[in-house]
Amino acid sequence: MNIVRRDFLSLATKGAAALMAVAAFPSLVFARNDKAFGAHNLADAVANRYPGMTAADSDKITLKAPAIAENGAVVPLTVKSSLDNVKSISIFVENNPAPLATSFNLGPQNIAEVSVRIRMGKTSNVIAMVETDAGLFQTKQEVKVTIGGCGG
Amino acid sequence: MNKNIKLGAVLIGLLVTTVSYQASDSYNDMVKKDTQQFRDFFSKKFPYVEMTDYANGVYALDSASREQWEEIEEFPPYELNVDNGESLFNTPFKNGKTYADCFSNGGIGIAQNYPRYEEGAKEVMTIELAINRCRQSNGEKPLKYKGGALADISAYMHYTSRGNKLALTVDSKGAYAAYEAGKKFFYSKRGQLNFSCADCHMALAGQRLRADITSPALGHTTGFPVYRSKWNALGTLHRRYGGCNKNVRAKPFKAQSTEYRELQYFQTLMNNGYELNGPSARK
Amino acid sequence: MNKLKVLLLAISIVFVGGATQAGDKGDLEKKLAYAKAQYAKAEKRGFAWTTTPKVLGKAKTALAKGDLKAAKKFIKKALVETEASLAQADTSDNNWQDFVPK
Amino acid sequence: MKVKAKAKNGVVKVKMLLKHNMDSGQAKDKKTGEKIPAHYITDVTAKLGDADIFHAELGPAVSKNPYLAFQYKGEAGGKITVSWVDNKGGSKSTESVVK
Repeated sequence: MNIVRRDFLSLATKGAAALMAVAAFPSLVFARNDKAFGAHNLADAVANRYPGMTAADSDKITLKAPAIAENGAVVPLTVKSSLDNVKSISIFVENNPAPLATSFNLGPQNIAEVSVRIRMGKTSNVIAMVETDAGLFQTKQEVKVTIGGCGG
Repeated sequence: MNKNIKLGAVLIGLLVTTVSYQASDSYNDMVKKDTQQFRDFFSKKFPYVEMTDYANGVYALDSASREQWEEIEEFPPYELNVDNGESLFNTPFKNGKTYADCFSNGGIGIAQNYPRYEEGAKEVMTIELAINRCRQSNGEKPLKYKGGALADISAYMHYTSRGNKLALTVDSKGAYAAYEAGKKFFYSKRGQLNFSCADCHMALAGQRLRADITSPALGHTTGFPVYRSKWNALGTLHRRYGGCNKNVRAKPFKAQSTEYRELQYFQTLMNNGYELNGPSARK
Repeated sequence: MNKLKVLLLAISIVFVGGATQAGDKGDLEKKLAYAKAQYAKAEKRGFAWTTTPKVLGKAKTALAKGDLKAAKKFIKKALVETEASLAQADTSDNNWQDFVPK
Repeated sequence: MKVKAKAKNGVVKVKMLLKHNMDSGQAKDKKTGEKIPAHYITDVTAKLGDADIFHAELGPAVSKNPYLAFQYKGEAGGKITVSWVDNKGGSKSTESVVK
């Protein structure tokens, strides 16, 4: 698995090197943070994903998430931010077995707006964290997951 | 003499035609009357819901989940199924023929003509059954009816028929009997919970049964096949019927059984005039 | 004397108990077969419940184990269910039109 | 995999649907009762020509057939390459023209 990833990343890095020469964008492709994805509680997941950083609440982040998920298997989420120089956006689901759901690495060419559909085992806070060159910011929302319906 | 016989034959012929025309008109009139009552029920129950919106299933009534649904429909998971269905549809059988050879207009944009009553075989023909009949007549094995390749092919055929209006007719005694059987099924209580289709999807439509709001029966069939989050897959209407029956703890019928085909015939006739909008996403 | 009494009592209990058991078991087997037939009828009419085969299975297991009390309970439950599902079939045949909103 | 990229007012919106089961390692096989081993996409990257324009790291909590969307400053006409790799060495790549 690691070998494969290394191959993939080296390919990606070659691409990135070519790009640097052409467009001078920084590479976005870092090695996936396996430790953060493997963490089993929110604190560990955040500490591994953003070591040494503390997230401050920000109203410049919008997390669009349903109040009640239609189905925990497919919960659509959108995170937007009007903060400057966004480097990454991560989505944590507090009560999932592994809270870090996904992490997006962004560069100056990106608009800080990403969407993803995730799984949620049960009702939980969903936390969107936005990393900028000024620090780490967050907003959260509870998403209720109900089980045991006829499906409409 | 000869002339008289001929005249007589023509007269009888005319008479027979008139009688059978009257009959088929009255079947369609009876169905039309039912359809009107069916719609009146919903327009009285939910006066704020636009008639056309019933094609969107439960989302016509459940505004909270509608937003999530619209978000998923933005790039719905069934698009992968439609693509796969298209390539399956265009892959020739071993004998060199294709699905296109079995259907009118090469199978494109024709889903609104199903289900229909086949006078010869005296049965309701659904598009899924027609797909398998096509395979079998070309020496291929039939596909499973609840999902998989068959649902993908059906999804593609429905996708090419999006926006086409249902305009089914009930033209014979046999067709009307099939319609009546479907109607009877729809209104009959079943299972340990003693619910009929009508109980959940008319009387209790829009209300919460355990965790979920139930969908209105009007518009039920237009969006199928559906990609359900619960299934994590695309499935056919008859898979859904089976699930509904199980929910009320009634032993389900087989997909493409006579019972479910007749139920589909009745339900689809109630949606006459609606545009097909399948495949679609459901919870 | 006391010992004999106890012994006789014990024998009579075993004997009588055994006899009733044998009779009950045969009777219950018949009732179970009847319940199964009723279920088959409901199934044929398209009104079988998913719950009934489970109850019938439990009755069969209890009967095989010799737990007559439990078997009796499950057979009774299965019969109640099959009667109800057959009643649904009758209602459907005779009165379904009543459920159509006018 | 399907990728749709549309330019509007100097912003390109990219939406993608990746075909993958995303087995989380939590679910059990309904027939055998055994746990289905984790098998999921770990990385998704997008390039515009040779330039990196997006990288997502995914965990097994992302839904089956992952849907992702992102945006970048740009115009119509370029070619986007989206690639993914999973934890078992599977990978896929597709190209799409920005419309």
